[in-house]
Amino acid sequence: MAKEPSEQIIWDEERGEPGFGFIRPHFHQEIFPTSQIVGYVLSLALTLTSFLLVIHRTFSASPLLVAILILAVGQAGVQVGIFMHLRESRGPAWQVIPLFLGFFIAGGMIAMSIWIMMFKWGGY
Amino acid sequence: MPKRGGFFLVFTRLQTRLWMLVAAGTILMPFISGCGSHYVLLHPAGPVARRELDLTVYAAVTMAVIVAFVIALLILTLIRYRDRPNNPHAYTPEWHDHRLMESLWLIIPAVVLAAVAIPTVKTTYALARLPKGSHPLVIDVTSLDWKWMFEYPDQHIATVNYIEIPTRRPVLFELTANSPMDAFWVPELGGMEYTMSGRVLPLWLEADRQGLFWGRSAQFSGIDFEKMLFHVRAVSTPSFNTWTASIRRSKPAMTLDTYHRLLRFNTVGVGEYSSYPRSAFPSITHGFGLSGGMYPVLSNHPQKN
Amino acid sequence: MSFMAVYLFYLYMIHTLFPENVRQPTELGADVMIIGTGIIIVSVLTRYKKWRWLWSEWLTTVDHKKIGVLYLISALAMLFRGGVDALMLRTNLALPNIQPIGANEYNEVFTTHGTIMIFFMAMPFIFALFNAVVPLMIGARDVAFPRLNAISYWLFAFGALLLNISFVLGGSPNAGWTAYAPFTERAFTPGVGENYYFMSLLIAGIGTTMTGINFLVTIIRMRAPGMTFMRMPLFVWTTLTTSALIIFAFPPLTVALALTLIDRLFQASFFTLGHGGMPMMYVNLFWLFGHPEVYIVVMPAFGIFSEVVATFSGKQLFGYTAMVLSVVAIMLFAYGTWVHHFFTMGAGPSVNVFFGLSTMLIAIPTGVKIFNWIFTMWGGRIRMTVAMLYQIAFIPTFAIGGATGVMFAVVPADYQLHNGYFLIAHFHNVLIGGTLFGLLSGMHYWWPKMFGFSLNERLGKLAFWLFFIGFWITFTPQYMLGFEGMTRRLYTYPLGYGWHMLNVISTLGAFTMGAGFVVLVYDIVWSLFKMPRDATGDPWNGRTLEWALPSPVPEYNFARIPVVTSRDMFWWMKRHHATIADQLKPNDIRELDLPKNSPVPFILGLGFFIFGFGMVFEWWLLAFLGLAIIIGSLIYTGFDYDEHKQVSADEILHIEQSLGRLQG
Amino acid sequence: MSLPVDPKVIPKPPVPLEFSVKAESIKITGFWMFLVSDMLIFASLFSVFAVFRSRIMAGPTPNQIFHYGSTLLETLLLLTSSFTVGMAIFAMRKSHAQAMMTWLVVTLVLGAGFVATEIHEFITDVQHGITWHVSGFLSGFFVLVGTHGAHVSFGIAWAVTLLFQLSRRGLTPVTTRKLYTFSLYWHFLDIVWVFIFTFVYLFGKIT
Repeated sequence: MAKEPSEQIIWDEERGEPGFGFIRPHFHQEIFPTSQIVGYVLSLALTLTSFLLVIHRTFSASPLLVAILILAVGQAGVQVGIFMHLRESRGPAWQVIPLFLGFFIAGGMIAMSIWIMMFKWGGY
Repeated sequence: MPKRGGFFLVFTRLQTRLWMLVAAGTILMPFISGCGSHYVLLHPAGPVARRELDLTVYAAVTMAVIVAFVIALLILTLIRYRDRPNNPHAYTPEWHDHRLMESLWLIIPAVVLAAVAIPTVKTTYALARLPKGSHPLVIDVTSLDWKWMFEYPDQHIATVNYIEIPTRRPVLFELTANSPMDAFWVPELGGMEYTMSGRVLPLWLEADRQGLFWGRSAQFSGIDFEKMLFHVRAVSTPSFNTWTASIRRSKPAMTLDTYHRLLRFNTVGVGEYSSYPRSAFPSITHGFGLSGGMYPVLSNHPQKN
Repeated sequence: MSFMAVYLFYLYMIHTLFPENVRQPTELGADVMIIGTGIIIVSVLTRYKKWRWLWSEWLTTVDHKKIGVLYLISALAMLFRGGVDALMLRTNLALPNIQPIGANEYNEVFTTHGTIMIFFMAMPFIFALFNAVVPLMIGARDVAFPRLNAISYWLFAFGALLLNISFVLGGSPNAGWTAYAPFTERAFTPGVGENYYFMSLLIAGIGTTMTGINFLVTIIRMRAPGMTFMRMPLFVWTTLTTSALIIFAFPPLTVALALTLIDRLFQASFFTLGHGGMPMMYVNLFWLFGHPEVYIVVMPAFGIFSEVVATFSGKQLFGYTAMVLSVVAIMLFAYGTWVHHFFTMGAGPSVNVFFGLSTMLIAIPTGVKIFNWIFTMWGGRIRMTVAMLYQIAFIPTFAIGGATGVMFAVVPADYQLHNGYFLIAHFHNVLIGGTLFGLLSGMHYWWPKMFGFSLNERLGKLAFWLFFIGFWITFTPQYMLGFEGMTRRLYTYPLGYGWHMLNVISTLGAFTMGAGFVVLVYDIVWSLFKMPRDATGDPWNGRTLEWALPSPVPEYNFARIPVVTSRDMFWWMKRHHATIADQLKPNDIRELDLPKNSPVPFILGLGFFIFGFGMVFEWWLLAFLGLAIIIGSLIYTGFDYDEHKQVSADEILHIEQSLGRLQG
Repeated sequence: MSLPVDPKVIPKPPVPLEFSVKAESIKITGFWMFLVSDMLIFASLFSVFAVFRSRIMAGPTPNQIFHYGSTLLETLLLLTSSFTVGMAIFAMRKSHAQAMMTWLVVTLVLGAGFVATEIHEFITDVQHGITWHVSGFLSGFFVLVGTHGAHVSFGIAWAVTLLFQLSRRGLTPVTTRKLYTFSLYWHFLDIVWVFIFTFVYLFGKIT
């Protein structure tokens, strides 16, 4: 693959764009799989919490919905942040932007669809 | 190209202009006659259609101002900066930035759009509600393949492809369908709304002059959708009462059997019925109790609960 | 003779396999055309022994430039098909109560007209231009995933084929290009026509999504050194935003289509009338895709115009930053406006007002762009080439289309104008005036880069004027018909409405546009044989990197990847007398890895076609065969590590020397 | 044709094997984009399910058909498999090919357990006449959960082909890249499952 030295220098380092803010690349390099184990424990804890909350009917319906929603988002955060190595990339971790845009649009899509399909015509 | 004589040049130009005039005349003729009675949207017969027309015209004029400005600017640019020898206007290949102008054409469209947006919001909410203190005539509309069925729950009569309404009294149409989606539209009275099975949508219209108006489905629903035509006759309140009375007196009753015949995929003419089996039809006032037709589980519909 | 024999055999087969399919005269005509064209192509290929050439040079190619050419040819063919459809529609409506084609055929024709024009004309045309120039503009050797690119093309091509054979095998879809449920459910459209629609769009949609991913990654990761985001040509920017829109917008379409197909084939209850189905959700999902789709097809046109206007005004693009911000803003806002396609579904005043306002909001960045284009011309030297004529025609046309679009955002006005001819005129105004003018402009502009010769300017101008004048003659009457209450999708109308006068004029305009298309095709054929080859590679005095290359571009694009130091890089080089030949030295040239041709994309596409065909007719065995081919080719690619071929430095040296691009 | 520039030689950070070749690292970016698009597929299905949730009609209610025990089991299986595939990547980074293969096989077994449980549930449902024909709610449920299950099944098949490639070719930039993208896919499915678990099963329990 390494055929063009001129390309290797500049092109490889992503045109000298080291990334900034949340798209700065970062590689997970560990000796012991601490983060994996922490992530596993966290994910189990989050799931079991939401399950137990629902089984024992800790709150009334609406706060309960909010609570398990938050737990699910937290779980997604654990998976994306710890297991999926979100910011691993050569050069800026561009995938972060479409990913979060995707989260935003997906959430909007679901919420808006529910809102539209309620047909609250009002006034009658 | 050899240079032609002056007279000939003038003649050619004249000729060209004549031709252009003829062409323009041919094209423009129907446009000039544009305010004929065929333009149903321009001749509203009720307050709803009138408000919608007013807003349409307002938006169109507002937008036309911007469009006219853009076109004028474009023509000016093209005249000034065409690539021709000895063009006296300055050539500035590096000029690519002007903060003030850029913010100007960000702000001006925003202001114009706000001017359109505010009446839009007002009118939308206004048209969503019946006028205060009015006692609307309720008509339940069901679109079938490919015909319209109307029921007057208070008058206990039903019609097909034809309705009569009193003038100067809001009419509340409760729209539903026992067919694929259609759109209920009487252009001279006001805007359309979809009719959808399993859902009842309200729409109010009002006629403030007497007349015969056509309405049709505006949503494609199959092979004979073109024939989904109905007529609305707006009459004075006394003649409306006479009409309902005469239908109750002289027309046959609609039975479930009649209704099932209406459900077939065909077109029919006008029909008038002195009564209809109430429990058999979707309507807000009486809930859903339909047994035949295409949605047998409607008895469970949340609308009822 | 052989033709007749084949045709009779074909008719026999059709009547045996599809006995319910009654042959209409127009369908027979289409049969004759398809079979005839097929026989001509096959015999020409055999006569000149071109089969191997076709296979190795075109069917298995992964070169983005060749794929661009394939897309362009497909798009023009589909433009022809969709255009003929349009003429049939207009003929049927020319006078009251005449019916050259019957109601059912009219329904089929307007459905395929819409579907083909949006999905199988506009989209591949866009991808043709993406493929032809985007990697060149950013200084890349190819797209990020060349083989995936070929797969995208073949999925599109076989999807298009599936839709097109519907007219002769089993019946076309006839429920409109939007295919609203519940009308598309089995209860109301029992034939296979709608299956064709859903299946072909699903297949083509997968290809489109992959193209979106491909170009997004290409632009993010493959830019030449120094090509920062704010130095990218605007066409690259619009490609970026379009690709992002595709990635976000096609999934809802895929889901909507798949769910309806599941309803039709496997009796689920999503959009049916019984069992708690909710057809309104189909409409919602469809427009969740459909509105961004409008921007998917129009944003590349914005990009093309930004390139064309800068080149032919000899001037830097005015307000580059504002242009970039506005395309990004349009991309984001595009997701928040979809309900304006169904205000009359009655989701309530609050919903309607929200989406009406968001629709108006999106007009602001669009307005910014129009002013920036005009001010790019201001102070320039405008050359009236064909590409520029389309650009100039675009500005007023699109401004008017946008203005009428704002009228639809005015909810009460929408209640009267929705589903009428005013709507038809509006979206044709935007789609022809925006997208088609843009694509034709781009085609004329980049044609010399793609093929190595320019199109004839005189013929091009004739075609342009026919298009432009024909366009306004067609659609101005339609705006007025909207006010006369004519609704869309009517196959005929009685005399009493007074619609006939305007309809006659509109039909005349449509035929004028048809004449424009004929001239365009003649232009292409004439130029193919008669126009001088382009020796410089820069016929328009261009500004961006693709013009720095010879035309047609060698397979490896850049013998050495350029280093970008400025916006409008090539323009900058020309101004600073940094000629190409000065820069490239023999020892700069290295051996290169290039993607190798592969039969997988074609076979994968074929597999999808067989699968789709089996699904359409519910011939499960055939569907399983197609599925097996798909899975087999996927596994084959997984184990295929031999994706590259090497081009030696000598070979490149030789090519560059013969093009006169080498110093010494 | 290039112009002289100052080739800023930035000290190269230690890059794992799967990122060491530019072309392969681009494929990882591409796979992220695919995941975003797939996420929108699931978002569309979620919005369908959310709208259809109350359209039970004559069919069973969520509480009647959901078995919380097996759902919890499925969740635990998938969460654990997410952890094991994470461990496989960890081992891959450490160039422990054998450990990596083992973790991958464990992942596959867990995934197969998940799919088996789900198929078992579906078959039980269908045997009781609970099909997607019955109601809008069931249509939404089966297609949403079924799409996820199909994704998992596809992932398993994909990983089996990866096992062959890994055992034949060892750790190269290409094979490690493939495994890395597989792990992304697998974690992504885990996230989707968490939302299914929450919005389909737990919501069904609450309302």
